[in-house]
Amino acid sequence: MKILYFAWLRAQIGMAEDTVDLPKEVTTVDQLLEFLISRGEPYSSALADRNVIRVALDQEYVKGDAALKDAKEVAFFPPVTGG
Amino acid sequence: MKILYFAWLRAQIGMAEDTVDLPKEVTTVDQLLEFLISRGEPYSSALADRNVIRVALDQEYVKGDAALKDAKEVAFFPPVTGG
Amino acid sequence: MVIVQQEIFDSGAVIADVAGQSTDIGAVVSFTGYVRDFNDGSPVKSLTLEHYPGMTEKQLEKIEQEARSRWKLTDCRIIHRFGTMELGEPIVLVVTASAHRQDAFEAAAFLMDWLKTKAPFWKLEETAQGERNWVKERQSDLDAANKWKD
Amino acid sequence: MVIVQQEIFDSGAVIADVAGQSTDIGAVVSFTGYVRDFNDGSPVKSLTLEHYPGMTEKQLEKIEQEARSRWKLTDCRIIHRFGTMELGEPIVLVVTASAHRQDAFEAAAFLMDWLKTKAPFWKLEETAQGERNWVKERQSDLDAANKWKD
Repeated sequence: MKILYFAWLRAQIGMAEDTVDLPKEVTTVDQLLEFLISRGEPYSSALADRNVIRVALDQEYVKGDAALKDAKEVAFFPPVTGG
Repeated sequence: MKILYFAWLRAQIGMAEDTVDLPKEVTTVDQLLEFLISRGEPYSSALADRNVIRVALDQEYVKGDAALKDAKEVAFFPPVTGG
Repeated sequence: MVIVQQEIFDSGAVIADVAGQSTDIGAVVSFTGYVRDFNDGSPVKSLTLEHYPGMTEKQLEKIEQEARSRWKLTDCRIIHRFGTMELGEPIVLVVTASAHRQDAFEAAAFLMDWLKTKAPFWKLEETAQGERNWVKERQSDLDAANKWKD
Repeated sequence: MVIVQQEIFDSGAVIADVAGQSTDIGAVVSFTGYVRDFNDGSPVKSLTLEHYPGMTEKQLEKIEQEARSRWKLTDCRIIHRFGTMELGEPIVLVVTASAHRQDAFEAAAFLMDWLKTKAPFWKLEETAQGERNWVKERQSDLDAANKWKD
């Protein structure tokens, strides 16, 4: 699965894009976050505060309990500040 | 005293500007309107409906009970429709 | 700043002028009103605006001061035309500038609501059939202006 | 219509284009957001906007459709830039056109409130001292967006 990071999440993790093979027990967004955190630094620090992480699945906003299903692309990013 | 008329009031009365010598019992805006109406047509028709007549004394909006006092210019006009 | 003029104006040039003045402006809101091809269902060919020279400027300046006292504005421009205008021509422009967008938006809406109900202008419409009708006051405009009263 | 671009834009040209399309437009409202010289008290030298290509366009188009479903709009334009911008440069433009001014005003305010809280852009400020700080979400923006919820 393709994972994208933006803004300070991208800067802290040190990459904009990653591809991971998901273990089959990882089926929701929150489980994916836990899985990434379990890999240690830099994920464990960058993704530690769940309150400031927004998620999009295939470019649509979703909550943590959303099923990853057949999504091609998941993105993690801080609250947006455009406009 | 100088009297100005605008929009359909001007059109109905047939002039944009008039000067009248006020009898001394005419001291308020409403008394001036009554005095003008008492002069007959075209004033009596044009000024008949008090609800659609707005008044400015020296270019400031006033109500019917406003004192004419030393005002130089009184204007009668319909509700405004600019913007 | 208030301008009452017969000539056509360019909203974009005014916005650029307002925005170019300083770098503490975060938000510029503009409202431009145009001559529409119909009003209350009748097709309109042209529009003539009569006004009360002297009182117009006085009232617009008061309205501008009122907006500046209610909101934090970096700049505020009001241009209102008089005379005869063709379909699609601009009639009125309000531009407000502020550090924050809410001030700019609210001040512009306030100014337009007050212009509609307090500025001494009167619209005379000429229809395609050559009829000339004085535009009537709208209850919706009075309601809009009333909501700004304390 | 939604445009996401790096290049600078001209608000006046967009307004003229929108207004010139038809004679049933009575009101055009524009909002232009600019790079300000300070934010939360720190002096800013330049601003870089990162965005999420693809999702940005998708979200902006959804926001435009939502505005068109809530208000009667003759036209609606959203331009949002990304990349690095100098002080005073425009960042975002919203233009709404309608027969009546309330629709144009409300739709423009709505679009800006949603852009601030839903469009996937992130601002990175560079201060005069060379520090680079990611701009923080504002509670006032969230409150503004929440008031449009049914």
